Formats: sequence, structure tokens, C-alpha cells
Amino acid sequence: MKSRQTRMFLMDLKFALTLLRKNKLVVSGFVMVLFFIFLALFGDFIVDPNIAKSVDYPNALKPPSWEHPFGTDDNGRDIVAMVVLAAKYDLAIALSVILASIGVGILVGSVSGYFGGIIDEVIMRITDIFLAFPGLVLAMAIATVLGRSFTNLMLALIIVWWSGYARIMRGQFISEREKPYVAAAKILSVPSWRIIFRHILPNAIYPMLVVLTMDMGGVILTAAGLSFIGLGPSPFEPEWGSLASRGAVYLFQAPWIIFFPGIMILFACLGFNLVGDGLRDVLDPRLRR
Amino acid sequence: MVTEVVKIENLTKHFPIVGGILQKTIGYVYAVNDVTMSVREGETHGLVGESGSGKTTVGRIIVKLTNPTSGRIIFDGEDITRVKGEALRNYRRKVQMVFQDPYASMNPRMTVKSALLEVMKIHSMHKGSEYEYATKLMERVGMSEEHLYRYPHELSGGQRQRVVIARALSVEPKFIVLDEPTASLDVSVQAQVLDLLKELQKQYSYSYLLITHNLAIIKYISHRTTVMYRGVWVETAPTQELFKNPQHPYTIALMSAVPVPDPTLRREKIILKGEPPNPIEKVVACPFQDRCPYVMDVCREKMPPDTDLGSEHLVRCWLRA
Amino acid sequence: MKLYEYSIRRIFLLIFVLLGVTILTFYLSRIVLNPLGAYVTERTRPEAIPAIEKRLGLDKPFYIQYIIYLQDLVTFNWGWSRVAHMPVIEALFYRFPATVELAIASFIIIILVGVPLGIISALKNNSVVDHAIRIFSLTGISIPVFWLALTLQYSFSYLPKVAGLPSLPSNGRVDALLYQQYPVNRITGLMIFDSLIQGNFIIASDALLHLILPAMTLAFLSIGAVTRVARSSMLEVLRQDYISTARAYGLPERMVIYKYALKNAMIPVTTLSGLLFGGLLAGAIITESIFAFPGMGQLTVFAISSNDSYTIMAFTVLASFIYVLINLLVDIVYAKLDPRIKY
Amino acid sequence: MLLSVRDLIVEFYTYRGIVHALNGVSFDLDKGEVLGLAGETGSGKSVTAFSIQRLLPANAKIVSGKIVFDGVDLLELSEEKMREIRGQRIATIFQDPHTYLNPVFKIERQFLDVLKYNDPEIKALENKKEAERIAFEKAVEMLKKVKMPAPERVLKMYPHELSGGMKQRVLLAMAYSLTPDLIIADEATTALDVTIQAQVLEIMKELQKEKNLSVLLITHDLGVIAENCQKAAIMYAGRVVEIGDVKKVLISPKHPYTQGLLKALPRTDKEVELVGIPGTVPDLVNPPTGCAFNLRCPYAKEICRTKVPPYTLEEGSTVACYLYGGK
Repeated sequence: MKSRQTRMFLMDLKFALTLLRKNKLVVSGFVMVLFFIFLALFGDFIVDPNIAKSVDYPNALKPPSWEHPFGTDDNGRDIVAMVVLAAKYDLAIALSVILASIGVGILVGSVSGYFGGIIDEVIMRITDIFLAFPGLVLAMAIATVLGRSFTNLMLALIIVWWSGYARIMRGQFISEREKPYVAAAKILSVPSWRIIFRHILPNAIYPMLVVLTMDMGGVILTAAGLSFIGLGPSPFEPEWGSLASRGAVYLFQAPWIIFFPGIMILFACLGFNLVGDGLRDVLDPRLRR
Repeated sequence: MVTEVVKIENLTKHFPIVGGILQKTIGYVYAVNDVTMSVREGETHGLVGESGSGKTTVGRIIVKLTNPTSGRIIFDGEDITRVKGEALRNYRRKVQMVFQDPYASMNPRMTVKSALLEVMKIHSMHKGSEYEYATKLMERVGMSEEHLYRYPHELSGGQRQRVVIARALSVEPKFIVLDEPTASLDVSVQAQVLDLLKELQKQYSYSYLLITHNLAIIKYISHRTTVMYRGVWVETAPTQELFKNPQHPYTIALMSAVPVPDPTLRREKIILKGEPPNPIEKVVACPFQDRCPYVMDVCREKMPPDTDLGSEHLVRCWLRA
Repeated sequence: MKLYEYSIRRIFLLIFVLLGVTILTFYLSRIVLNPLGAYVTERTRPEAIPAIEKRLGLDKPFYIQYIIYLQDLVTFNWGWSRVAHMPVIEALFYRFPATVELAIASFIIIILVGVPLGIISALKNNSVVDHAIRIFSLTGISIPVFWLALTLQYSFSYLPKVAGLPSLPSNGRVDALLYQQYPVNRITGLMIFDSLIQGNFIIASDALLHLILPAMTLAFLSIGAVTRVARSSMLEVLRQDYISTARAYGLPERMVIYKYALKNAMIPVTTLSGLLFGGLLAGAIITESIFAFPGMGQLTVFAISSNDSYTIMAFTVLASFIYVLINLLVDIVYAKLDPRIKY
Repeated sequence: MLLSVRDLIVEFYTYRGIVHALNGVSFDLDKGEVLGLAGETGSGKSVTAFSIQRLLPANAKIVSGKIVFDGVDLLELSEEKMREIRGQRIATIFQDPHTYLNPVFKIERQFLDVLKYNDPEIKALENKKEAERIAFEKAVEMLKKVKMPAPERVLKMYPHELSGGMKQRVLLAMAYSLTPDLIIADEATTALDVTIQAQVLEIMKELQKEKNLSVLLITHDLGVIAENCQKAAIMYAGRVVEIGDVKKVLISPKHPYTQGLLKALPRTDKEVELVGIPGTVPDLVNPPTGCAFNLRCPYAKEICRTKVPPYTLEEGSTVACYLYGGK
């Protein structure tokens, strides 16, 4: 069975690759994402992580040069080094927010959508409350209340993010639960939890992959935005948004401080968005026929 | 003495329509109205009707995918209308259903093997020899061991329906509801599947409830037939008798409307006027009144009584009452 | 169900949502935050604290506190804004028109650019033009707001100014000196509208110039979303059977696309645009603060930097109320647009 | 000869590869004749219809062949000329009435637009209001012709407010209002209930007789063909394998596939023993060489596996099979 599944997976992969190969945009997206992940994983080995905590005032606000290709910031830290060191924080935020949110979303949405009735009504009214806030505003309020730190930023984003997924997952479950394969499973006495997680979930989650990929970028952007208005982590956990935020003050003297972290955010997000966009084509069942 | 495997009595199903500001029930879809029928051991009972006749709902009620508003379902002499839990599990080992669209009734992300083994595991059957049993099932429906490793999309339409049948058989049921089992198949494949069903019945004496809109299939495979219109049964008889001697005006019109692939046959067709009535209106008198060429005053006032014409032929029509 | 019944039901449900919203903000502001924060400073004598607590009702049980909180909300007694030096409600309402003006300006750009781009992209599916538009819109949704705002500010305001070229204003709503010279009476608070009806074209045009950069910033971020939805729904509609019908019955291609397909394709676009507008109205926090645009968002950023929790929470409540109301409107419009919709 | 299709080859480009949907389809249709085109899923009957109307999706290509309609090869026409043909000379009635009407426009709008662009009388009118009024009257008249109850009210409705049978009548009325020479009915009654199907077929028959129209009736239901057509063509894997007088084709079928199809068909008019055709329809991405039916044919010979059989005339039917024609 395993080998069969592997073969099936390889066939899928081959199909996906042929599709993706035809689309140069997606390939470039993949490259951007891989580069981002590479920086996040190996950043600490590429540059000395102590740079983040160092202060070198004589070298502060130096424009790009051979020695400092992206210039230096107000503490005299090399921007290249800072940008590289920051990658891991952004990847950590994006991954943990997306995974935690989709986890909650699946749990809430599946129960709500599968069972319906009163449970659904109650859960969805609660979800509606969270959806009633514009995302950034709620995150801002929560982050203010929780106080400035890396974990609090993540927490605030998870609280904002899960409700959207819960609603989508519920919709997916409602449409899937009406399909004959679910009825067939019921008649064969497959227990509810097994129907939810083994039968419906794999089918319901597949279309979500596009949203999840693209939202990786969305989380990075929102986190950066919150950092920028002063709700981000401390300067010693140099997330891209907070790096940029320090640069805003020196916009006219040292525009490079904000320029390069911003570019990094742009490319990481663009990467995820390109991949997600390509994934949409790959997952489109119409193209398979 | 023939034994009745399944008997339904005065089965009624009204789906509520919610609406209004407070989302209260503002009406009902009267899907099934007072249906009584039975399926005997080793017999195929055809349930025929057009869309909206309530035939599929009857099938779904029997396998307990939905609960009836009123009426009783009796299986092997036991009232199972309200069974739950363990009793329901036991019931569902004896009763199975095959759906119209085989592709949609299989989980697209499960191989045939895992689908079959899952069932055995849940019912703790054939411990230790699940795989052998799965192979045997596949052979029983005319497929081979290698197909066990396929995903639904790697099978043809006919093969999928065979797999779905094999899965239904895996719990060794006595009774199977077949809901338009060949409607999504091409003619050449349909014949294979119909013959498979016939063959299986001969060997293992399964009882079938065959739900279909296709009179030709009914004629080919079913022993007795009930005709439904707008949630009401209008005529029931042994199939041969029904085709020889249809009594209800609707049955007659239906039979005449079916196109026959014989260009030499010249028949006068009965073209019914109008369309089936709206299912949100309660059925109080004959449901066929608006389209019936022979409609009388009494048809608009009262439900026609069940008239026994002898040799198990029953009809509900004021003309025959 | 009739449309009006649906609307009433939605408003009915809205009350529950709004109650939920207030519970959440109450929880955040009273329980997690220290509600005394705004009233107690280092110079407050410790023995005076119980009196303040009593005055604020903090000695009562939570549910009573919540009822007081609700009462205060309904009577617009939203507390004192430390950053604005006036009651929060006054500060927010004073600044709301600026936010509205910015929202309208950027919304117009979003629709005028986003929808046509999406349709062109769909009609020229898989061509070079399509790919270019795709990159453009994906870039739009990938770009950090602050970065875009600052880059625009740097390149259209700062650089030209340094080089002695004509430049766009990047600070505030109107030139303060000019405004002193040609004052405008505040009627609606929408500066361009007010100055126009008072015949003050100098201020109107200056205010318009001040809108360009912030509106472009906001627009660029959302054009991508509109373009993508317009593109995909147009593609989806063009695949539908009824388009074949229109063609098979000899309707000209232009009519098939611009009349028959477009109306169907615009339904999801309308929904999205409504939501975007709701988001814009609820405050463009970062953009306003960078361009020193005196709307609600800017006030909020001030409040964050000086820990003014009353202002932040008041803004949160107001923003979500606006957002929810716009959502409701969008749903009703949607139901009106699509005759198939079942409520 | 009104319509003459010759050696039509159509391919679809998909990610799975090239689908050889039509592999040399040929048939003729006379004025006033009703030709039934039958076949199973994937036999290419609908693709044939869409090719004649030149409405194939973007990933399809007509590789070669001729579609001569009233002396003109449709494949050579400009898009604008083709549009006129579609509007005024060839009308199509599609399978699923639920999806073939635009859901967000009232029936009135859709019907009147069709008339305004195609009806020469209405097109000639300068006054827009007047044109609109006359078009409305004409629409009502056509709806009456298809026995639609309360046509004025129906025109003011949205498609979703009508039943399937009613929608199909609206489409019929629209099609016939164009006074075409040829009607292509692509599984026009398949989605309908039998009693409704009988109504619609009856209306189609009446209109056909009244105007002496030519009809290409595409269906998988041999019963519908037997009762409505003079000629029948059986398609398999993108080719017409047998064509001839409907009595000949259905009573004494020549091609093994036609024979198999009839033996597999359960029927209401007599007792039969069904015999299914073994195997399945070939995958048109990798069609078999030679006769496409050779893998399922009980009479398959060596030559069937290598060369595509030519057409031979056998007792009045044209058959593509090596069993006939001497060799």
C-alpha cells in the first residue's frame, strides 16, 4: 500500500512539476521561497548572530559600500547581516501563525460544519464576532493589551487569523458532508470522528493549500505592519518589520535602512503568492481531465 | 409463505423549510406521503418515479440516513424506525446502499483496498484474513486483486460501480438499496452491472430495493414494482402484471412516454400536459389530478383508496375504486 | 424569504455580533489592561486609588461593570483621550471625515484600475499582458504598506524637492499656511467637498494634491486583490454554458462579454470591493500615520506610542462597528444582485 | 444537401496529452431530414455539434475536414459571417436547461437580445422602443408556440424560477424564433423526466414538420432516435461507424458495435436477455490502432488491429467494418 501511495504521490508530483515548469512565474516564486527558508535556517551560520546585539556608533548610518553592501543602521550594525538574521523570526511567525490558525480552524470548522444544528449556530456566532473586526485593528488591540514581545505578536495574529479559516473549513465540510461518499461511510458505520478526519478532511483541506500558502505572505506583512507601528518585538529580536520601523526615522538621511528590509519582505511575500497562485492551477481539477 | 425482509408502513417524510426573520419553519417539502410497501427475501422490488417523486428519500429512510416524520420501518420482523447506537450498527450490517454516482460515493483519496479494509476493521470481521476476504470480494464482482491498489480515478465508471457494490457486500448484508445504480453508466456497461446484480442475487439471495426512473431496467430486473408520484405510491404489482395491465393513468402515461428503440413500432403516445405539482403543497387528494386526462370531481377532494385488483396488484385511483 | 426579511434578520444577528464585540473589547480593556492606567500617575496618592476605583465602578462585579461599559458606549461616554486632550468620542468623530475622504479617494482608484485590469487579464488569458498584470497584482498584495508609503514619499516628495523640481505634498491634509489664508468652514468635515461648495478652489485643489500619495498607497495594496478576483470570476463565467448559448444564438462577441459575462463576473467583485471599502473606512492606520494624515488611524498610532488604552479600545470598537455595518450592506447588495441567492 | 460533414478531425490539448476527440467524422443531412446521432460518452457526438457551430473551447482545434452548410464551408468563414449563420441559420438546443440560461438576466432580456440581433424585421427598425415592443410580441408568440403557459409572465422571470421543462421550452422558443434551416439538438431532452421529454419532443416534431426543418438530433437514447428520426448514425470513439435509414440501423444493425449496443439495451417493449459489451471505451489520448472497436469486438481480425476500416455500403447502410465489402 505504501509503495502504491508513494507512486501515486510521485505521479502527482510529476504532474505538478510539468504544470509548474510551464509557468516561469511559479518557478521564480519557488526560488524566492526557498531562498527565504534557506536564510531562516542557516542565517545564524552565515553571519555572526552577535551582530544583532552589538553597537558600533562610529559606523552608524553608513551608506552602502563594499564593506557594507546595504549600509549600516543607527547602531552601526551591518544591514546585510541584520536582514539575514531577521529571516528566521519572520519564518517562525508565518509558520506558527498559519499552522496554529489552521489547526484551530479545522477543529472549529469541522465540528461546526459536520454536526450542524445548535453546535454550529453557537460556534459560528462566536466566529462572527472575531470576523467583525478588521484584521489589523484587532491584532493591534490585542498586541497593545498583551504587551510588546515576539510571542505576544504571534498570539495576537493567531487570535485574528483562525476565524477566517474556521469559516472556510465549515463551508468545505458542509459541502463535503452532502456527498455520497460520506453517506456511504455512514451506512458502513464508520464512526463520526473517522469520517471527519479520515474521509472529509483530506478532501476539504486540499483546496485550502492555495489560501494557506498565500497567507504565509499575509502574516509576514501584517506582522511587519504591527512592528512598524511599535507593537513588534524588541530590537534584539530583529524581525524585518521592526528593522524597517527603526529606519523610518532616518528615512531622509539613511533611506537604505528601510529599503532593504522592505525589499526582503516584498520578495518573501511575492514568493509565497506566486507559488500559491501556481498551486491554484495545479489543484484545479478541470485541468486534470 | 414468503418472508418479508423489509416492510415500511405509512412512511412519511416532510422536510421543513425554514425562513423568515426568526428562521422558523414556514412550510414543508412534502417529499414522501404515506408510503407502504415491502421487499421479500431474494426479491428485487422496483421503485419507479420521476424526479421529485420521493423515491430516493424512501431509500435513504430505509438505510437510516434520514429519519421519517412518521411511519414505521420493519426489518426481519423488528421495528427499527428509531434504533440508535449499537443496534443501528447491527442493522447496518444487514442493510446496505449503492448510490447513483460511483465516483462521488468513493473517497477520492482512498485506494480500493483501504476502503474495503476499513469496513472490515470497523465491524471487526475476518480478523487476520482481511486481505484474502477483500480479494474474494473483488473476484465476486468480476474484478481482480490488482484493482485493490487503485484509486477511484484510476478505474472506469463500470469498475467503480463494481467496487462500490463489493464494498456494500463486504458486511454481508441481506438487503441492499440500489439508488439508480446504473444511471451514470453507458448502456454497454450498464448491462454488465445489471447482470452482475442479478447473478449475485441468484447466488446469495440478496433482496434489492431498486430505485430508478428507467422503466426498462425495472422490467429487466425487478420482480415487483411500485410506482410513485409526488411522494405517493399510486400503483404496485408484480412487474410482469404491471407491464401487461397497467391501471393507474400515470403508470399508463409513463409507459407510453418511454421511447422504444424499435422504429417499426407505431404507437399513439399519451402526452401528459403540465408538470408535476410543487412539493411544498400538502397532498390531500389525488396528486395526479392536474395532469390526469380522466380527472373527476372526487379526485380533487379525496385521496383515492387502496384498491386491490387481485394477484397482488394494488392501485390508488378513483377510476378503479 | 423576501429581501427585506433577510435584511431584518441580518440586522437582528448583527446585534449579537456587536454585543460579542463589546464583550471582547470589555475583556481586553478592563480585565487584561489596567483600567486605572489613564487616571493614575506616579503622583497619585495610594490612598486615593480606591476612590478612583469606586468612581469608575471597578469595585462592582464584572457583569455590572460590563453593563456600565455598555451604557457608556451607548451614551457616547467613551472616556478621555490622553493623546487628543479631549473626550475620545469627540476626537474620533472630528477625525472620521478625513478617513472617509481618504477611503473614497483610494476606493475610486482601486475600482477604476483594478476591474479593467482583471478583465483584460481574463480576456487575454495566458498572454504576456496577462502575466504582466498577474505580476503587478501579486506585487501589490506582497508589498509592505509602510515600505510603499515611505518609498512613494521619498521619491515623489523628498527627492524632487531636493532636486528643486515640483513635488507632491506628503504631509497632512492641506497646506497649513494656505489654509490660514483661505479658511474653509467645516460643514461635513470632508475638506474637498466643503471647500468646493464654498467655492474655495484653492484649498480644494491643495487638498486633492495631499490626497494623491496616501490614496495611491492604499490603492496599490488593494488593486491586486480586485484584479485577481475580477480575472478569475471572468474566466469562470466565460467557461459557463450560458455563454455558449449567447454565442450559439448569434449575439455579437462584444455583447456576450461586456453585457452577459460582465454582469455575472461583477457579483464577486462587488462583494470584495464592499469589504475593501469597509476595511478602508475602518482606518488606514499605517498609511495615515506615515503621511501625517489627520484621520482616526493616525490618532490610534499616537495612542499606541503613548499607551493611551481608552483611545485604542474606542477606535477598535468604532472600527469594528463600521466594518460590520459595511459587511451587512455588502451582503444585502449581493442578495439583490444575484437573483438565485437563497437566504 | 443542406449539411455535409467530411473527414472532420478535432483534437483537444490537455495536460494529459492530445485527446483525439474526432477522427474523421463524415455524414450528410438533407433538407427536411431528421438525423439521429447516437453514441456513448466520449464518442464525440457533442464535439461534432460544437464543431458545426464553431463553438469549441479554446483548447480544441479542428485539424482538418470540411463542414459544408448550404454550399459554404463553415470552417472557411470569418467570425462575423459565422455569427450570422449561428444566429440566423443554425440553432442549437443544449443538454442542460439549468446551465444554458444566464442566471442574472430575466428571460425577457435574453430572448429580446437574441431577436434584436438576428431577426431581420426587428433589426431593420430604427426606433429602439418600437423594436423592443415588436420583439416582445414575437417572443410571446414563440413561447405560445412551444405551449408555454402564461408566456408574458414567464418573460418577466429569472431562469431559476422556472422548472427544467419550462427552461428547455424557453430555449426551444429562442432557437425556433430565429427561423433557422438547421436545428442541432444536443441531448436536448436528456436532463428531463420522461413525461416532460415526451412533451418537448412532441413540440420539436410539430415545429420541424411546420417549417420542414432539418434536425441533427444528438442523443445516447436509441429509443429517442427510433421515434423521431429518419436516419441514424452511430458514433464510436470519434467516428461514425454506421449510418443509414433508421429502420435498417436499428432493426438489422451491421456494425458489431451497433449490434452490441442493441443487445445491451434493456427495453420495455419486449423481454430480452441483456449482453453487455466487454471492456470499456478506449482512452482517446492513446486510441488503439486500426478500428477503435477492435479490442471489444467479437469478430476482430488481424487487419482490424492495423488499419482503419473504410466505409462500405451494405444493404442500404454505410458501415465502417471489415466484415463487409468483400475484403
